Amino acid sequence: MSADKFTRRNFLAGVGWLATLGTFGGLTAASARYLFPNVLYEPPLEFKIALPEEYPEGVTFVAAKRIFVIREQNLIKVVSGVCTHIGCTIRWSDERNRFECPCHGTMFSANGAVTAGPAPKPLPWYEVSLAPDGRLLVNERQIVPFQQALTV
Amino acid sequence: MTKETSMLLRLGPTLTLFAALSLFFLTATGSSIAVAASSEERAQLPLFEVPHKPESTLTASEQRGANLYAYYCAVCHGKNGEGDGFNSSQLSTPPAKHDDATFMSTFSDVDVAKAIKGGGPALGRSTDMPPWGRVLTDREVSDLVAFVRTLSKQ
Amino acid sequence: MALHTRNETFENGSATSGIPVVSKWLEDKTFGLGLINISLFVILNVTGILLMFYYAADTDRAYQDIKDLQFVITFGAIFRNMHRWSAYAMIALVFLHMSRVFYMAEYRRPRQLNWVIGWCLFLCTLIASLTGYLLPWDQKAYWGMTIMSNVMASAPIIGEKLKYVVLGGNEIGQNALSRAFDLHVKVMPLIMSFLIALHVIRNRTDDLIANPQLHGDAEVSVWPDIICRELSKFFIILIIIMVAAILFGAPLEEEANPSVTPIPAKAPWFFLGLQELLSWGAPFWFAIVIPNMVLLFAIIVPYIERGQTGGGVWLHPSRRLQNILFTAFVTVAIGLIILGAFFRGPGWRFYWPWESWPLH
Amino acid sequence: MSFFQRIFPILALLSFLLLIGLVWKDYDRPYLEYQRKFKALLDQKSTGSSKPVEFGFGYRQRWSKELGRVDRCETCHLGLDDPRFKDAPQPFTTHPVIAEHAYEKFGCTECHGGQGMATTVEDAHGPTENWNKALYHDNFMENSCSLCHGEYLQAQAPVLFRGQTMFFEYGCRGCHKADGKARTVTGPPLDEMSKRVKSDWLYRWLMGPKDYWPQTKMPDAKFTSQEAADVSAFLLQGPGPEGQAISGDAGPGKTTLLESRCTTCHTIEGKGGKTGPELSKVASKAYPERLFKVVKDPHALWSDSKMPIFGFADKDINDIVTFMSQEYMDLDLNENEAARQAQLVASGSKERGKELAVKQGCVGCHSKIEGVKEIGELGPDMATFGVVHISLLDFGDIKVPFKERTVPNWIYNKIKSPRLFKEGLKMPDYYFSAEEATAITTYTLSLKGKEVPASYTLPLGERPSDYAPQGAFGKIVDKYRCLVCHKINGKGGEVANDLSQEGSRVQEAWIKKFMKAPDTIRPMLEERMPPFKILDPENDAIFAYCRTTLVTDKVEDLTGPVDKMALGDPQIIRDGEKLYFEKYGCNACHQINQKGGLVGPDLTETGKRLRPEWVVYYLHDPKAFVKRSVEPVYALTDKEIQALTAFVLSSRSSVTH
Repeated sequence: MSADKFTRRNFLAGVGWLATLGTFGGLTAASARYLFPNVLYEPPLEFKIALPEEYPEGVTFVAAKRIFVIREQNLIKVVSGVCTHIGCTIRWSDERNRFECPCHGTMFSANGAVTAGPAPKPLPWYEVSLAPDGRLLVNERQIVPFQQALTV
Repeated sequence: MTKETSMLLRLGPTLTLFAALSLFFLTATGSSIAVAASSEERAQLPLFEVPHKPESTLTASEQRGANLYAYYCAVCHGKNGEGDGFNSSQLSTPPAKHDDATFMSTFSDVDVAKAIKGGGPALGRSTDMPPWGRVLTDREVSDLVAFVRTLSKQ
Repeated sequence: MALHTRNETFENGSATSGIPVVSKWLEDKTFGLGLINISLFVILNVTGILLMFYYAADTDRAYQDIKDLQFVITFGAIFRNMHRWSAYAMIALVFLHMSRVFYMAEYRRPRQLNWVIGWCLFLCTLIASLTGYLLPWDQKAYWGMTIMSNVMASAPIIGEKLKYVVLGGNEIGQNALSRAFDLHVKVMPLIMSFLIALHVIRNRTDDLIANPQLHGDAEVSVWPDIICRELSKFFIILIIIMVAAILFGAPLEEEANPSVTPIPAKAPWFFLGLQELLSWGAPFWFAIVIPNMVLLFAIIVPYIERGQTGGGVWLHPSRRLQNILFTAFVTVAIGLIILGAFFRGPGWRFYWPWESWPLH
Repeated sequence: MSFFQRIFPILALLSFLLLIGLVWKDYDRPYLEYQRKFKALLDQKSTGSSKPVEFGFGYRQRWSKELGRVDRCETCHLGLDDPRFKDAPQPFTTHPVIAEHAYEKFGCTECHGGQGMATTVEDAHGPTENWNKALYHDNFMENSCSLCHGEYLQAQAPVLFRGQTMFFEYGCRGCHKADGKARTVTGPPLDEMSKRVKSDWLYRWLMGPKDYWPQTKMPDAKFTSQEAADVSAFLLQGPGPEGQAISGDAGPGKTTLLESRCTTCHTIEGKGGKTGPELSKVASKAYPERLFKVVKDPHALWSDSKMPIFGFADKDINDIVTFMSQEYMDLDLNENEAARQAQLVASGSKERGKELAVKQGCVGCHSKIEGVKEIGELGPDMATFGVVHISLLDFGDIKVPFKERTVPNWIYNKIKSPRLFKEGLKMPDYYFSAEEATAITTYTLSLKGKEVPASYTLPLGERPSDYAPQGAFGKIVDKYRCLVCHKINGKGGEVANDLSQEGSRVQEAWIKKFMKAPDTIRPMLEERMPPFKILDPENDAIFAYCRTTLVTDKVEDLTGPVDKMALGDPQIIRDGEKLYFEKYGCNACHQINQKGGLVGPDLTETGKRLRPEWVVYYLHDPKAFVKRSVEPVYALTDKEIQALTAFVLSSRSSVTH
């Protein structure tokens, strides 16, 4: 029974259906890959901000990029200004020495750890380096521990 | 055989009609043919020129040095550093000859820069060479040194 | 167990089968053109939807999106080429499909309505192609649209209003692009899908009305036969479109520039016939009256035709007059397009194809 | 087994193979080749360094929302700001340092042109079917500077600035509108030509202006001989020269002429300035009566002529004109040739001449051609010619490869040889050199009429001042044309020194004596101030104006402290002399009693010439007043300045070296 089953015709038909599957599968895969854009029309995640000298001692908020630049003598650290809860922009209060989120009352310590409120994760610290032309280069793709700082 | 021939027979009228119509098209509109003027090739035509960047052997900084040399130094040291500038005849000590390789090889780049910045006295030479330190920036001085070196290479 | 021949389907009793058919091989071939058009329609829709992910109908962004498809989006260029070439193929093949139906006189009772639906589908294809042509917002699109809208405007009473509605204003601008986009991606596919469905259903039911006992005995197993047949035809057209997409890039001219008119401004190829007609006389008569007359005549042919013989057979001798008339119509149509495409230069003057156009 | 069932598997396989072809066609992009080469270079260059080398394949894009520009040039130009790739081969070399034009803000194509969206070399660089704005050639790069920095970029964009000045000096603006700029009429008026020039000269001039005077700005209209005769006939309608015959004696004429230093503006036997026409052959050009009028009152004949009114007595003018008509003949002009030309002009047709004058557009530069009313601009409007569409430019019968069919190339060739493209073009030929043509092309390309967002505009050029002295001083400046050579408050020529602060600089007695008999102060300059016959009231008016307006507080405030400096004390003068000669070697550039260098001004008469406050102010920082001064800066102490000032002011008598 199985012998005649495996005749040349069935084999060809089988190959045919396999190839059909290959073609349509391939086209679907191509369409899926097509949906992932290769270039983004968004502000880049790695960007240059001003010269180190322009940032005074303490905490400076860079509104355009929603980040905080924190400076202690010659150490510079950059932390995200976006609350990890829902994404509101947090504010720094000097008196209480902490970050406060206006939306749901989350509090972050100076090291970005969550001290109160619904935020699930601490604030991410970004890697800072010096660009060839002397300006600070912030890389939002690279999350670093809060102790790591750039000496200027 | 007859079927094919009869078939052709019957197809004949359709085909002839097709040919007639297309001919009609060509003649009807052919009348408005615009004979494009045939322009004979003009031999003595000056060729279409593509602007090219003038080949200068100097690098960018040497070129900047050359401009500064022409403005500040050539009046005494001469256009190509032969020491025959317009003012050279008036000086008590003749100006240094920058195109003299042996003479120039006795000075390192640092010496030349010092001479430009501090003037003659900086190298213990005559005050006829004024100090340009407060007139030229460091980059301009290094450009000048680079250019002066090229003078003794030709 | 051979399938029934098409003759039995169409003989409807008045067989004058004495006269031999054109040729044995051609006898009742239909080349599956209907099915191929549907597969083209499927390809068009799939690639169209994919293109819509990246295309925004905004006059400042449209051209750049097309360039993005061409340069930076993976498979972007391929899908765009497939979309463009299947659109061209569909226009040509719908035209061939209609000629085949006419030459085999399959428009007779009870299929007259199907013939009318067929013509509406052809018009929808043209409208879809024209609106699709405008979307890349390049020079060809802009000036093609200018010609079309001015032709519409030449209609006496409703002309200006029609142009005003089609462009959404007096100028070809953002409104024109948005309307063309909506027509192209929402209205036309909807109408065409509905009409195609109607067309196919009518096609099947008309066969049964004509010969009630037709399908009685032939149990044709759907699975291997019909699916294989349709899939093969689908593959044929898919292969052609893929080859075209790989070898030839879809044309794209400079960005639309209202201040620079390309010399000469030519409409897309399938409207060149109309543009050629347009150049022969007053736009109203030559670009509106004549084409619409031909259209109406073609639609009502089934209703006014007296002779009922020779159905289901290519160029049946009993229909010599209809064949000659239709051949004339086809020749004129194709001749106008070729004339407009290759023989017309600046100022729409006549130039031989090998002649160089004097630009100034 | 129907036909379709048999071919179905073949079709399916074929479509699968095509699918693979599809994927390969889409994957195999030219930029990957460049990125692989770059990665190899990167690995090789960073073998030593500790940092792991991470290089991601894929597109690089700079997107500027404000400019609405997307530039993907860095997909292949990868080593732009990495110093290690300084001398790597293109496309990986680093970008030359250009002030602070950061790529994120500007992208590349805003200045370089080309197609930013493209990721293949042909599409990005060269002109293609659907993108004809090709990459700007290195020579024309500076045209993009004007987008953000506006005009008059003398220091920042020299080529562009030179093109801009030439565009107006050579009369392009006479025929071509340009971006709302005032029209310039650069040539002299052509009224009463028959009273002015000889017909054979006019014929030779029209046949080739540069043969007569190589530095002329008049272009060559390439007339045939008959056309030149016709135009001359048209221009020379009207009566011959009138006014009393000129008779003076050449001897004194020669001396006054040489004393008047005409070579400051005119060239005589190849030597002298280029401001005025060449004089060695003027006798065979103009009638003596006309020369008399020109020397006596040039402004009556041509209101904005650059020639000053010397104020000679009629007798002197007679002598000069007699000398000129005897000496300055065109020696290599053979008589019968001249006669033939005069005959040709006499027989020329005036109507044809007028037609030609109108067609050729003489009215673009010359006014008052009688019978030809002002037709205004004849050439195409240049306001947005920098971004003209390529299809509007006619390359004529010339076979130009597609790669070179770009707007800059067309403009460059049109300027360099205007009638290159085909027969019957009108634009006259200026015989520009390659540099001149490049400069004007760069300026024409900068006329884009394009607006840049406010945050990008940073005007850098210093607009020319519109200083126009009024009243008595204004009339004197206009009479003697001081602003042709001197610059006052930013307005005027660069030939002589800047008079903006003359009031604080010179003493009254000296300036009044100098104006009457100017002698040499700066030996290095060829140009010398011509000795105008200045009237006393004019002299007083000049000094009064200088003393009240052309002053600077930086000097006036020094009068107090300077009075306290005992400038007459001989001991201080001797210290000054020691500093002058031994310490600072000022004698290398300055002369006292004919001894010393010729670079700087002669210091013998400084005591009578300069005000002490000025010397003190100048010694503090020579660049404060003259930015491009060649004098070195010594940062002298106050004591040294006091000593040097004391010595310089008394130098004539107190020098011992």
